[in-house]
Amino acid sequence: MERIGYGKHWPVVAIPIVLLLVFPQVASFYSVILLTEVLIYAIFATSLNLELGYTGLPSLGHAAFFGVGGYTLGILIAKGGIHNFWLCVIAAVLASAVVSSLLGFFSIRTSGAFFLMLTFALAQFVWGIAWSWRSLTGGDDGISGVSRPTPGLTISIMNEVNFYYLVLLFFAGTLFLLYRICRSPFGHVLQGIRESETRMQALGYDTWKYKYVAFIVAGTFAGLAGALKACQDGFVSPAYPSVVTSGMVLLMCLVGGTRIFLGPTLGAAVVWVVRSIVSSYTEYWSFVLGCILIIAVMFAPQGIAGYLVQVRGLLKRARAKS
Amino acid sequence: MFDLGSLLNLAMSGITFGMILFLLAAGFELMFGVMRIINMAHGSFFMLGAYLGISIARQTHNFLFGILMGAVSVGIVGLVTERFLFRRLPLHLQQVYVTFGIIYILADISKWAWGSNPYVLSTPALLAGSVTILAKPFPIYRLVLLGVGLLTALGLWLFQEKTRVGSIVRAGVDDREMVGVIGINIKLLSTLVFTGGALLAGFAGIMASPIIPVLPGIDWDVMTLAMVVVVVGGLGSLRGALVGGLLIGLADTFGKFLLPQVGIVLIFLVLAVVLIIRPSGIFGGG
Amino acid sequence: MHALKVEALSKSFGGLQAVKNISFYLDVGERRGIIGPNGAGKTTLFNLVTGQLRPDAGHISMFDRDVTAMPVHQRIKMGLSRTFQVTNLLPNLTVINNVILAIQALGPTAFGMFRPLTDYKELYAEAQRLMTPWGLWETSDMLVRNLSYGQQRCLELVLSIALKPRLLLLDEPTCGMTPTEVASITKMIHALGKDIAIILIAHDMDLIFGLDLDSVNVLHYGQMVAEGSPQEIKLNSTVKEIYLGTED
Amino acid sequence: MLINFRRKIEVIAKARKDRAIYGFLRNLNCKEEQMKPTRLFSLLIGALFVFSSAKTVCSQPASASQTKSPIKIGWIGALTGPLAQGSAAALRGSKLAFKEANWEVAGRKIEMVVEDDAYNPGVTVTKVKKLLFSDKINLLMGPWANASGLAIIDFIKANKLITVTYQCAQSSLTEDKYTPYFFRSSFNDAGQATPFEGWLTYHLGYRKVACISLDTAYGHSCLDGFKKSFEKLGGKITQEIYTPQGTTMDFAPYLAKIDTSKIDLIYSWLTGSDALRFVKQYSEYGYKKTPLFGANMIGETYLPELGDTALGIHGILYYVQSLPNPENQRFLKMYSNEYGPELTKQVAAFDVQGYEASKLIIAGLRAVKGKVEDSGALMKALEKVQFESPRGPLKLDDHHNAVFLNYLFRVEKVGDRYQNTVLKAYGPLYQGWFEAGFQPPEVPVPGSK
Repeated sequence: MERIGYGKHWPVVAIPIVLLLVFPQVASFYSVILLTEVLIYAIFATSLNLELGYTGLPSLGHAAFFGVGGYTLGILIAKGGIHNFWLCVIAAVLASAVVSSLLGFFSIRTSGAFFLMLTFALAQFVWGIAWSWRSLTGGDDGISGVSRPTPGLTISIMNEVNFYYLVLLFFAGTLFLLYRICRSPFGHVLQGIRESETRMQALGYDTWKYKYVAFIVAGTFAGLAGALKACQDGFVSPAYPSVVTSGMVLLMCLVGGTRIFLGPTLGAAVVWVVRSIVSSYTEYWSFVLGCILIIAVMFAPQGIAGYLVQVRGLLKRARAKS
Repeated sequence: MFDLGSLLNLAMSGITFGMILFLLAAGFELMFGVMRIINMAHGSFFMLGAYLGISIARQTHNFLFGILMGAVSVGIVGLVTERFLFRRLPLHLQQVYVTFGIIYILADISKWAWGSNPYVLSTPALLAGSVTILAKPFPIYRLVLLGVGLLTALGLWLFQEKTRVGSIVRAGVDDREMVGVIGINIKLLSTLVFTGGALLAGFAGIMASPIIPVLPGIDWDVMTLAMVVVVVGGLGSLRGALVGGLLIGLADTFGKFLLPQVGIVLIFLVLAVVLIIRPSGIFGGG
Repeated sequence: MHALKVEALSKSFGGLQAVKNISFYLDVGERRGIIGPNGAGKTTLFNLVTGQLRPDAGHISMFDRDVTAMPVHQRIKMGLSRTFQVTNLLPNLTVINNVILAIQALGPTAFGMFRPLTDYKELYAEAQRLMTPWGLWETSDMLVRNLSYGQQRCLELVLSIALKPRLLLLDEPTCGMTPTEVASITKMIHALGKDIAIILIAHDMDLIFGLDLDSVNVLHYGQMVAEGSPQEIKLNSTVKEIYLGTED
Repeated sequence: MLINFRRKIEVIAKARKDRAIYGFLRNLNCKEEQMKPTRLFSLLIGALFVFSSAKTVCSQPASASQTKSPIKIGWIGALTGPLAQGSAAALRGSKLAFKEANWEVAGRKIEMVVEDDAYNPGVTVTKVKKLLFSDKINLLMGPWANASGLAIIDFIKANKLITVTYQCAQSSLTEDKYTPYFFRSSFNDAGQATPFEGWLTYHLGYRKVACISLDTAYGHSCLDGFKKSFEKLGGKITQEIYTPQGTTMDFAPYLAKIDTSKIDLIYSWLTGSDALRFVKQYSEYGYKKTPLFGANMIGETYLPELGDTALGIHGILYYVQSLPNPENQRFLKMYSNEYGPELTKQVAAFDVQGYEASKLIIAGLRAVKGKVEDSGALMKALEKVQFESPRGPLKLDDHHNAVFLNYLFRVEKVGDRYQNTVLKAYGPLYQGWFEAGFQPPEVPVPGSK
């Protein structure tokens, strides 16, 4: 387990990065837009997985921070008239960090199913605010006219391809940071807490503190994802912090595999592509997603990534035999 | 505006709404108490109960039969779910995730079967009108709902206190290991309890349908309400379900009446307050 | 100075009085056994001392400092350490990581978020030093869940030692082990530094007399029924009858 | 593909048997007997087929002589989510019009790509991008929701995508956010329809009104529009009550707020399930003495569910099913042939809005001989289009918003069936008519003797 997704698997990193870099040059315009979304959701899902997979805290309220990030950016650009990209993104990230430290304070006290319900309820609270505080958030009309400011260097990100590369940058950065965190002593403490909290306490760890920090880190990156999504849509609405979004990102983690670092990324790709494609053919797309989830939980507790790893193991073994 | 009549009227509306919430939460609490599983699909069962009950009532032109069958058929759905999905899953959290998938599936199945128009269960004539209490008319059906809710509460209490299975359930709520020790078929118990819980959810749905038309999306709303009630009341305690239900019902009613601008945030405010004072809910242990 | 001082400690669950008004103290470096039949409240006593449970009444002090209200992790920092009767490890982590988490627990590096754990060479050296004598170093890359039961019990003990404790609580370290495994555990306990105060819960007398302890307490239904040297306890009539009472 | 799946699964299943060798395989906290996945996988695949073959990418077979490339029209709406019912109705209407034209204009085949935005403006943006860049559509129909309209209006402008919406009544879209590429065959809420409701309410003699509306942007702008005219004329709005959309299980507290002794009318803009709950509880709690007005609240879709409780309620809207004009009768007949009598019973404004949006497009395309590529000419043509819609004569004003008649109606029981009966007709209404000081004249109901 420990080894899976760790170790020196540089091709696992290098090959995808090369592919991602050349993709816009070869692929169709729309698929670039789609992939941009996938990358954003990958950031979102991976951040959730710091709680879900590494600390063992199943959160059904992660969209709250996605929403806070999105709304902060949206309000700053559309209402505040601030057109400095980096300023807005940083503000969004900070805002979501603050909110997550607030909500975390209440939810971290619990664990397991209790934690799931508590995060859910608190996220609903955030959603309710987004819906009812019309003067600030525009209610269910949301905030439109969130034009993408330039990140400097006179590069316009109104162009979808440029924007894709910008998101790719954030994606790589986020995954790198989170990967380091997961492999760091701190990351191992989180895994220890997932395995047995009482044992970690008996070893002298103040587990509450570690869980709390993990929660905040996760929320912060979720905020980044939200800000990027708002940038892409040019628009923010209460759908951002809604439970449906929380469910979607949870789904991504579970389908991709929570115990493997790249699992959520994979899950984000699969779920979002399936959702986009299926929903073009039938309005019954959520049925398909439901089936995928149940099958994943029942037959691939380690998710798709888990299966891939096993298959790799089998291939190794086959080679060893011959 | 603040005369006794309208206040009483409001209070009774709140209580009747609370009764619906109680019926909903009771099943949820049962399931959690014994199986330690959060049934995310509880709202879906509620919705399904309403849809099935209404269809059956319209086919058979029999109100009571519709209500009965609505509840029972959802119970059967619960039975099937427990038997063929949960049995195979060792971890509680996995079971929770599965119920999560069930939401998506049931939502689309019922949309496919009943479309997206709202449905209302039309009550028989003698329940349709309203009676006057302190010069304020009050719908008869809500009085019926009140009675049914109280009866259910009483029934559940008797079941828990007086019957053997009930004592097991209570034991399960207190300490499931012990249940295993004293040699009770925990598998069978789980199946029974989950079926019962689903049945209650379906019952809540069909009982509510004359007041609350059923249509796609109601499953999420109801699930939210159920969760709030349960978190406020305290997980795994039927008392919690009753008190939480009534509290939220009244808070919702009077909140809307006194400060309508707060709107949807209100019940979450109540929730937040309760959690800050008592993180484990009113009757939540530990 | 006392390593541990327990005064009039009481704890009850619902109706059941698990620990009834227990008082005793433990000198620095003293080794004491606590025996008693199942349900005598031994483990509850440990949970109270380590802080997993809060007592209903009474006081606990370690090294002349009152810790009654102190959370678990702070007590550990004061030099307390324990093993669990029911094996409590980190099953999906490798053996080495289990040990390293124990070693770094009290160190400053635990909150490090950027450098990979593998960069902290000193931790690995320390881990090797701790694991090699008990043949755990060979298994260091295995997942704990794949270890044999005996190995897991052994690791349990290693983790508690890794904290460099001054007061060590061992909760039935040998329960359910084969004689050879028991022997190795006994060896480990013997090898512990003499300055470490130890309380050892045992179900069977033999272990107690196996490792020449300084004193033995006998618990029965949450009450301290006898206290004395192993020899005295052996001859104590009440103890005899308790055990005869419970053996069959 | 299925075969591949199976093989892979078998390999893994076999591998699980000898876990001893590969430690990490143990971590699958999943029991042996669970490994019958082939069945479930095929089930999933099956489901995928069933549902994807279900419907909605519809390019109908057109007449033989097809040489020119087809005209691609993207249709987007909230086919899932709280307002799915309305969107579905509009889609039926839209398709009906194209079917009537045999999916063909000036020898060019018409193809329609349907997308669902799940009532989520963010998704609307993505889907519209998909339609334009991936499906290469020439025209866009929709979106449904006001928020969705606001979300894509800049995109439409930037990409010169001619869009005809069948709903999306957000007033600013054809006012301060006006762009020549955006056409609206439905209506403009706060700038056109609801001020008329206020105006008429006043002229029917009501002075003190309690208003109840949805706590959504749509609900607020409806009430604002009403207030604009009603209060200007001298009426008094005693209470403004906003209720959350869809999530209001219980309206009793809101009703309790209404002090019937101080008002002579309740006006409501609730729709869908909220309308149902409200109207039922309004009659159960004995408020029927006070007259109740509403717009979409008592659309034909809900009448069967409302039953007697809705009798006598008045409404002000631009369409009711019982309109006697021949075009409406023809439409209903066509509708019933296409979708059957059950759905026809439920035909309400939404179906017509979808229908006439398509009619508008077809008329425009005919005018330019199907040269959809020449957007300038097409836009000019669309501006000039005038035709007889089921809801009466219809044309667009200089800001591309529909000009139409409005009707006062009442819920009545005819035989065993509930219907909205037209009492009076007014108009035609331009957007901003009230600010212009225009007095909508009463006109004969179209098709009435």
